This record gives sequence, structure tokens and C-alpha cells, in this order.
Amino acid sequence: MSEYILETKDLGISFGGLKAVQNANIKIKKGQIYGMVGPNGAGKTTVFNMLTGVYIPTTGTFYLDGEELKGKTQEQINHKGIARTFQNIRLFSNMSVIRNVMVGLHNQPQYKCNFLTSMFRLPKHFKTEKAMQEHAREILKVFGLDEERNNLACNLPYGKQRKLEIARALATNPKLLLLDEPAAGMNPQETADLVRIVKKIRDEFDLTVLLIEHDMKFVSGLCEELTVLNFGTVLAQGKTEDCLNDPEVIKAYIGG
Amino acid sequence: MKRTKLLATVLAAVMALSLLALTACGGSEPEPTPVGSGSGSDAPAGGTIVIGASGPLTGDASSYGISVQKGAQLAVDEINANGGNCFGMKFAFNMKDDKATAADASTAFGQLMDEGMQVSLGAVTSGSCEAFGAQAAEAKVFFITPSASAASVIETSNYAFRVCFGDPDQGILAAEELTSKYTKIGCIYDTSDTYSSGIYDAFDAKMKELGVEYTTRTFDADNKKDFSAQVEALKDCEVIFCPFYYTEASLVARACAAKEFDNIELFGCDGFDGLAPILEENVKNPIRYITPFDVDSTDEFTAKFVKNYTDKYGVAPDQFAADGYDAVYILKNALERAGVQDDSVKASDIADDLVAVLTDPSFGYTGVTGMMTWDASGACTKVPVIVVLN
Amino acid sequence: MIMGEKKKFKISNYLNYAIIIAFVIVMIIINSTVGLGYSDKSTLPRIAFSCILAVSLNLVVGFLGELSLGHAGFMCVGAYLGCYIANTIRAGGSMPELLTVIIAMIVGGFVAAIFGFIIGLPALRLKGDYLAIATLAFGEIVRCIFKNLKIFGGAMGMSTKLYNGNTLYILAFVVLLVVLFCCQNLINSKHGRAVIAIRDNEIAAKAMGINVTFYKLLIFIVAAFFAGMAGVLYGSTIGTIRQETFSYNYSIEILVMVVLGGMGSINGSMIAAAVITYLNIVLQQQLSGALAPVKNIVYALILIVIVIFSNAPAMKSFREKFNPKKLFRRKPKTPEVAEAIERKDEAKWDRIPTKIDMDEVLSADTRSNYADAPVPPGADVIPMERSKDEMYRPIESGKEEK
Amino acid sequence: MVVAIDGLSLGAIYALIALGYTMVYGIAKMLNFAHGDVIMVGAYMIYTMCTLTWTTGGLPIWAGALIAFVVAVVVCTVLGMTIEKVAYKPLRGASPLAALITAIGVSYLLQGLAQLIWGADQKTLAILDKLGNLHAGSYTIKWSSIITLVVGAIIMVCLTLFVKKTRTGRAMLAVSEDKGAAQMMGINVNKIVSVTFAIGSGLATFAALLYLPTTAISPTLGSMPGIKAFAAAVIGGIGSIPGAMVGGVLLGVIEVVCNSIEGVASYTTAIEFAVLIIILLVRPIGLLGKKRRVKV
Repeated sequence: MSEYILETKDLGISFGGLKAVQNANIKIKKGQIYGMVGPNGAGKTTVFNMLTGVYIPTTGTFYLDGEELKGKTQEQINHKGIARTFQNIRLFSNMSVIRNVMVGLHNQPQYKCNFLTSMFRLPKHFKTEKAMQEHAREILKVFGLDEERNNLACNLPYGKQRKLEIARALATNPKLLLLDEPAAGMNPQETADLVRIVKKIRDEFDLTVLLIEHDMKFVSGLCEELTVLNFGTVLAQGKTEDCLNDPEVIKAYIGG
Repeated sequence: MKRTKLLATVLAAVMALSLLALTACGGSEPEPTPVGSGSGSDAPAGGTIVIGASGPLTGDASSYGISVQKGAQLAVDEINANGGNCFGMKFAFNMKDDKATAADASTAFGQLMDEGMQVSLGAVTSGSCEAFGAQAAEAKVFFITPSASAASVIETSNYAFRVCFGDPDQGILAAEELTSKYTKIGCIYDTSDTYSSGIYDAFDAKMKELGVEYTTRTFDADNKKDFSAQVEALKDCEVIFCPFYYTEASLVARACAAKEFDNIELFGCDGFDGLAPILEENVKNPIRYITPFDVDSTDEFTAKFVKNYTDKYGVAPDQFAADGYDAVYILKNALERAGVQDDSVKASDIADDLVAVLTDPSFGYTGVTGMMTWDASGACTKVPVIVVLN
Repeated sequence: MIMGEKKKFKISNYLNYAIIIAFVIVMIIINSTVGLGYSDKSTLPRIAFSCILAVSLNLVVGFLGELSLGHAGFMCVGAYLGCYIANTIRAGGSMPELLTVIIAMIVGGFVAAIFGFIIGLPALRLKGDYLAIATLAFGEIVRCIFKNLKIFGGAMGMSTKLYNGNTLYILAFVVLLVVLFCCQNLINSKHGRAVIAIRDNEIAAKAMGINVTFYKLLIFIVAAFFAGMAGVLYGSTIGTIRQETFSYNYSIEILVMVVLGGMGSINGSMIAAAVITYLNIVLQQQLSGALAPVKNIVYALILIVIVIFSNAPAMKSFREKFNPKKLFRRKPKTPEVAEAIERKDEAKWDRIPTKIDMDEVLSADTRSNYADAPVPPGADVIPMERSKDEMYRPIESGKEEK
Repeated sequence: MVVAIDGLSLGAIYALIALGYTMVYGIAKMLNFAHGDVIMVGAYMIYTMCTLTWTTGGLPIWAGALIAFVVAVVVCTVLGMTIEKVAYKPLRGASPLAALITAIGVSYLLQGLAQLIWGADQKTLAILDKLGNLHAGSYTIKWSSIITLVVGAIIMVCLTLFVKKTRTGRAMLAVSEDKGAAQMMGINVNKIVSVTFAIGSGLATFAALLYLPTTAISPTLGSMPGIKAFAAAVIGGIGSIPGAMVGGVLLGVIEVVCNSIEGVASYTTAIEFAVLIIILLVRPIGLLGKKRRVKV
């Protein structure tokens, strides 16, 4: 077992001739809340997409808990223990809140249930469904969404949709949770609440969190370490305060 | 466009035999021509017999169904205008649209039964009629289809009869006719069509039996666009056998004209009937076809039918109309002979009697499509005419 | 189902079984007392197999969110193979007719399911209208092949034995119940959730570890299986099987039922299937003889008016006025519940999944596309990701706002 | 050689129909299943006007045909725009499937009306095939095939130029790219959609004219070529104008070649559609289709 839960080695991808990300080396320790910041178009989401198998890196590779995951499909990577949320919310909007979370629970080994079992309503089906519901409600309670469980996901207010996305990702029982701008569009109160929740789930679920965020208050309040990307390359890396005070970073952000 | 009739003499001879067609009405009264015979003078019963039928009145094959409907309606109107049959019973004709699909024909049968169908003309197209016949067999309903020619139609039950030629008969006939005249024979047929394949299969078997070699090309009604490829391949033949309907036939003729293969004879079956009006002027190929019905016939009875039909509908009748017309008269004669006088009689009660009448060797009928007799299989025996176009 | 709603959902889940069973019992009583008319005896099985077809197609179109225009192709395969087996059994021995038909249905279903697997494979790669034309093509290919196979009668089609008219409709409705049971259970299980998740957001479903390949194939296979069974029922109702019946027009007719019934609504599919089938039969009955050409026009007008009424954005307020759910709903207990129900209804009316458009291309495809995508002009100036952001943000945000 | 010409001319017809499909798809994002039936109406209009002008009007053949064609183009264009206004416009913003169903409804409606007006019996009309044949060496080629090919090519060139060079054409491109953005840029989307339907229907009339030498006119004339052309549009990449041309020609050549090989002819439809599926499996967006990407 390596000390790092996630380790990327010279990770890079190019679209045609355009190098969207190059030589990204990120090491995240177990249990850390790790931030990734950078201006628009710096390649942050692209890194996420590589880590979750949406894109296959053209150079370099990455390891989860010492196991190389490059080239695996999205489903496989999820099964290995990386879950994510999306920058633009991608909920199953025609499903109720609880069912969204239950989709996340779908692949948990304890809820294995053959489709014929479900089709013919064998006892195991009812047992599984009940257990899944209870599990899902537990997760929802963490996010304070239990009351809303029977509402359609699309009818939730924006902040709650963001939370639900995290809850759903959490339901897949990941080792590493990737959050893509989780605080975007939230008001200060909701943001503060989110900080609390992220810390809580990290502790309760034995997680490591990697997040992308523009809100520097949010980042500095939550992340222990940072990677700063600009134009697809790593600009700075290390302790949050060090990074944020790095003149290169300030230049990239403020310009000039 | 000059028309000659080859077998007219044969037909004339057959006409003479039609005296055989006796009816139950006052057994002494022979019936040389059916029209106007039922004066209704000795008609105490009255009432109405419902004739049911199913056929394509919309969709691709609708021209066939509509022709049958018009022909049969004309016959019914004539009979009713003359006071009904010899028992004074009138007829009502009820035809449902089945879009030439088996499912709708099957439903049509149920609807017709509910609406009091007592005898039936079956369905117009073979596939529909097979489904119709399957239901009719269950319900024991007698029918005589004007135009469903596939062998399987009359195999559905003992109560199934037909007016037209069977597909295999035409195939065999064509094989005999062509081999007697030509050595280089070609054939085009539609693999997707019951009628075409049915004739071709019999034709092919007969040709093999006769030991004659010939060339075949196929097409598929779904892309019946252009026959230039088929015609090109058969350009060395003296004759092309075309067992399909006149629409495709006109396209084959066009393809021949376009390629200037003007000497190839096109030999068709009864489906060619109706070809003449839509044939382009630049088609020079000799065309012959087997048919029981010739719209230009000088025969008095046929001419009268053609005139009445044209007066009523504004178009000349085709073979389907003639078959429908004959089928109604056959039903009328058969009902008279079976002595049906009760208009509330159920279809299943008279079916056996009607079968007995039709299979009686002494029962025959001479209509616009010639002199017909039936055997127990339900097939019709009649003498074909070969019509020559161009 | 969800605990709080457990009771309510259970009732509505079993209500449709109850209605069908009650309907069949009424029909049996009528038949044994006054007797059903001939047309009823052929209409009822037709309604039953139309319902089966619509429900099974709804699995693909409504729940999986893939447009399929080849459903009649599966039915064709099932009808030919199943009835061929039935004919063989009948020729061979003295098996009871009921058993013969059941075996035929299972065989027909299985063979159709194999074809479902085959057409499910392109469904993994194709999307939207591309998949629609591929399924349509599949249906036409099947038809073309059967047309040329002599053992199935070629162009002349194949005859099979009619099932006894007095019990056929019972058999047909029992099969419908079985199909309904299977489909409803499948949809209301974790597997159904996975399928709906794929429809709602395939990318998110993948990220949640849902095996998209498996579920797409599963749905195609199950739907094809039921369509194959319906094919055998068709054979037993009509007695003759001909390839031209199963043209794309028939597939479209089934699709019309699904769309009118509301995609993703099993009960809606059944109601629409029954109504459309019955409407066609009534039109056939009423507009006979010389009136027949009017039939198509009437049917077409009814279709257009219903679709515009039930889908046009401009008709929304009009629709709400006549929403049967509102008219017949009991007063909800608390305002919050009422609001929740309101929201749900609205969602059902308006949110017909719009995955079936070309805006989204399968992300499996994206994987390869990105690798070999040509460099856009000026790409060296604008960072790739930003340009994509700008391209897609309006669309995405537009979707969210709806 | 003869097969090639026949195939290309059939392909040109398919391409013309496919253009109508593809343009409407590009702009309105819907499958216009009634497109085939517009061809049918076009064919009937040409038939009616020709018989009217030739027999009643006593005009020379070429003049009658010209008048007939112009009238047919006008009627079809108006018909196409009317269909769009009545059946599709109310559904803009609703599910694309709803529009698909009304398209099917319109298709049934047109077929039903055609049967009521013109009857069910099939009709034939010779205009282009009156021109006879071209004798080139040992080959006999129909003038109608050559004209079809030439006219098809000219129309395609014109259409491409129209879309690329004119204001309306560029507006069409913009609408097909992003309706909302185009509207914000001041493009009258309703007008553009209307124009697209008009052009598609006008092209359908050309297709009807060119189709006449090899077919009989019946109420269901349009359905099979309609479906084939839809397939052609998809092969080429639906929404792409050059794609529709390539797809149409490809399908036409396959059809004619298959038809001319004995033993294969009866499988023609299966082969055409199998080619379609194979092409789509290799290129899921058609030969010249545009890739659309999803932002994750």
C-alpha cells in the first residue's frame, strides 16, 4: 500500500495538436482534502475527466491506492473507488431524490440482485430494496436532504441539487471523491454549510477529497494542499497558504 | 392498338354448354343468361341476404379491392332492380377495408358476421383471403372469392371457392403455351408477391418437367422502380414471361421501349388486364396475356356488363370488377338452386347446401369471365382466353 | 418503493392488474351468457397483443430513451419461428393446443431475444435518429430475409392454426398480464432505476458505475422477447403470417401508441394501445365500402389533433384545465404535499425525456473522437477547454432552466 | 456503363429527396416523415396539369409539361409550408417525438386525400421518356437518365452555393447550429424554418418529375423512396447537405447494381439497409456528419 491514495505521473492529454494538460504530477495522501485551482480553461476539469475515464490520457498514467487505472472505463474506475460530481449538475432529474442516491448504491456488493429476481419479485428483491432505501436515507440525512427524499431531483433548489450530487457520489462508496466546483452558485451560508459537510463526510466515510473551486475562501478554509494549474501545466503545488501567496499564482489569477 | 382473340371460338363453344346451368327456381326454366332471369313473379319469400366481403379499399392494393367492390355492387344493384332473385330475395353487399393485410381481413370477418353476413365473397387479395378463410372455416361460412388466386386460399376449408384462375394453373398453362412457340424463354417475377411467386413456382416446375431451359430474373416490389437491369439481362430472349400485375408490366414495357428491345414478346397472366390504358405509345413489343375476361369482347353479355359498368362508374371494368360481378351472380344462382328462401338463415346453416350445389357437376355458370364449373377443392375450371395487344 | 409512499404506490401498482382481470372476467361472463360477437373475439386478442407490443417498446423508448423503429421486426421473427415450431409440434403429436402455443411463445420470444441482442449491439454505438434508422433498417432486413426463405413459405407466407376463438382472448390477456408483471417489476427495481438513470443522464450513470452496456442490451433483449411472444399471439389470432405485415409502418404504429400514451408510462402505453387498436377497428367497421378512403383521413386528423393538444407548448394551460388527475384528485392533506404532487405532475407532463436528439453523442464515442479530433482553426490561441465551455454552457444552462 | 448511369440517376433522385430530409432535420431537428408524400402530391400535380394542358388545353407537349411542373412546384412549396405551419410549428419546443407523430399523421392524411381526389388506380405519365435514347457506340442510354443526372447535379451545386453564399442560406446554417443563439442575433427563426420547408418541398417536386419515367403514380408512391432517402440522408450524416448527396448516390448505385445481379436482386432491400447499418457502425455519425461533443 502506498502512502498516497492518488498519484498521477506526467499525466497529459492532447486534443489533436492542442495540449490541454501536460505533465501533471499530483500526489494526494489518504484522508486529505486536496484542492485544484486555476483560471478558466486551465485544464482542471480535463484532469477530472482523465481520472474518471471519460478521456484516456495520451501521456503518463495514474494510480489509485497503488493500482494503475489508466485505460479503464468509467464504470470500472468507479468500481475501483473514484466517484465524482459534475461542474454542470448532472442529476437524474426525473427521479426522486432518494432514487438518485439509490442509483449510486447500485453496485454495492451487498445489494447484488439478479434482474430475473427483480422481474419475478423473489423475496430477495424486497430485502435488497428495503436495505437500499435505509442506506440511502442514512446518506441523505448527512446532507439534510432526508425531508426532500420524495421530491423530484429537478425540483430541488440549486444548492440542494449540488449536495444531492455529492450524496449520490458518496453512495458508490468511493475511496476518492472528486468534486467539480461544489460551491458554485451557492450563497455564503450554503458555502459554509458545505465546508462543514465535506469535512464531516471525509471523517465519517473515511474519504479522500479532491476538489476544484474558484472560491478562494472556500479553498483556503477547506483544503490542506493545492495544485494550481494554468494553461494545462502545473504552476504551483504544496500547502494551501504557500500556493496562494506564490507570486506566479497571483499573476495568473489577477493578470498582468 | 389492334386486338384479336385467339380462343374466341373455344369460348363460343363453351357458351353453348351453359345451358347446363340450371337453377332451382322452377327447374324447368333454363337460364342462358342470368341477367333479368329472376323476374320475381314467383317470389313469395322476399327479404334480404347479406353478402359480406373484405378487400383493400385503401393502400397500395386498393385499386383491386375497389374494382371488386364496384363490380359486385353493380351486380347486386342489377339483381335488386329486377326484384331480387327468383324467390324475390334481394341482396345487400357489405365490404370492409382490410388494406390487403391479414389482420384486418380477420377482423373484417368478425365485423361482417356481427352485421349479419350470410354468404361471402371472401377477400380480394390472397394473404387477406387466407386469414379470412381461416376464420370462415371456424365459423362455417361459405365464400367464393373473386380474385384471391393463391392455392392456399381454397385449402383453408371446404367452404372456400373462387372465381378466378388459380396461380398454379396459369403457370402451367403459360409453360405449355410458351414452350410450344418459343425456344429462348425468359422470365421476370416478383419474389415478394404471393401472386407472382405462386405462378412462377408452378411455371418453374412445369418447365423442369418439360425439360426446357430458360432464364429468370427477379425483382422485389419494394424497389419496383426500374426494370432496365432485368430487361437488359434478358435481351436475347424471344419472349419474357411476366407473372405480375399490370402496373409492373407497364414498367417492364417501358424499360423494353427505352432499351429499344422491340421484338421481345411480353407474355403475362390475368394480372395484365388493365394494361392497355396505361401503356405508353412508344411500346412496340407484342404483348399477350392469359385472361378470362376481355373488356372488348363482342359477346353480348360481356358487352352489356361493360356498358353498365362504364355508365355507372365512368371507367371501364377490369378483370377484378368482372370477377366480383360474376361472383355475386354465382352466389345468386347457387342460393336459388339450394332453395334458400328464408332471409334470416345463418351462414353456417346454408354453407353445406351451397357447397353441395357448387360441386354438383351439373352446376355451372357462364358469366363475363367465361364458363365456370367447380370441384370439391373449390378451384374453378374455366377456359382461358389469350388476348393480344399490339 | 420509497417507504413513506409505500402504501399508495402499491395500490396503483396493482390497480392495473385488477382492472385487466376484472375486464377479462366481465368478458368471460358476457361470453358465457349472451355470447361475444365475432368481431369482439378477434378485437380482444388484437388489443392484447397491441398492448404487449406497446409496453415492450416503451421499455426501449420510454425507459431506456432510445428510439426504435424496428419493433415489428422482432415480432416478425417471433411470429415466424414460434409458429413454425407450433406447426412442427402439431404435425408431430398430440400435445394440447394450449401447451403448444405456450412453447411456441417461449421459442418465438427467445429467438426474437437473440435478434434483440444483435440489434442492441449497434445501440451501444448509435444514438438518436441514427439508432432509429438502424433499427428500421434491421426490421426491413428481417422482412426481406423471411420473404426469401422457402421453409417459411417465402412470399406466400406461412399458415398456422387459429386458436379457439372462445378462449384466445383469455390466453392473450393472461400473456399481457405476465408481460405487464415482468415489465413493471423490472422498471420498479434497482435495474429499472439504472435504466432510467441511463436515460436521464448517461454520463452521470456511467460515473456512478452503472454498466451501460449491460442495461442497454438487457432492455433490447427483454423488449424483443415480449415482441416475439406477441408475434406468436398474432399468429394464433390471424392464422396466417406474411412478412409485409411487419413493415416499418407497423413499427411506427406501435411507436405512436407509446408516444401518445406518454413515454415512460406503462399504463399510458396500454391505454393508448387499446384505444388506437379499437379506433382502427371501429373506423374499419363504420367506414366500409365506398367510404373507406375517408378512414385514413379521419385517423390522421385524430392523431394530429391529439398530439398537438397533448404536446404543444401553447396548449399547456388548456391542458391543465382538463387534467384528469386534478379533476378527480382528493383534497391533499397539507399544502406541502399538495405542492409536491403538483411538482411531480408538472414534471410528468413537460419532461418527456429529450435525450432523443442529436445534441449528445455517446460518450464512448467521445473517448475516441477526442483523441483524433482535428485541430480547430485558431485552437492554439484559445485554450480548448474554454472554447468548449462557451459552446456548451448555453445549452446546458438552457436545459437546467426548463 | 449502363448500370452505372442508371444507378447514378436513381442516386440523384434519392439525393434530391434526401436533401429535403436533411435540410429539415438540420433546421427543425425533426424527421419529416411526410416528405415522401409531398413527392407523391408533386407527381399527381404534374400528372393532372399535363393531362389538362395536353388534352384540354391542346398545348404542345413541352409547354404543357413546363406549366405543369411550375404549378406542381408552387403547389408543393405551399403545401410544405402549410404542413409546417399547421402540424409542426405548434409543437416547436415539445418533444421531437411528438413532431414525428404528427409527421406520420400528415403522411396518412396526404395519402388519404390523394386517394379521394385521384382514385386508387395507378397512373403513368411519360414526359422525360418521350425524349428517347442516346446511342453512344454500342450503348443505349436513356435521355431521361442523363437529364436526371445533370439536373440533380445542378440542383446540388445551386443549393450548396445558396447555403454558403446567400444571407438566407447562412441564416439557415446559423439556425441549424443553435436556434437560440441565432434568434438572439436577430434571425427570424420562424421564417427560416418556413423557407427550409419550402425548399425541401420544391426539391421534392424535382424528384417527382425525375422519378416519373420509372414509376407509376399511386397514393403510396412516396413511402418507399421516402424511407430510402431517409436512409441515404443518414448514411451521409443527417443535417449535412453534401452528405445527403453522397448517401443518395451510394444507395442508388447499390440498388441498381444489386437489382442487376440474379440471385441478389430479391435481397436488394436487405443489402441496402445492411450497408447502412455497417456504415453507421463504422461511423456512427454518417459519412460526412458533424461530430457533436458533450461537455463532461
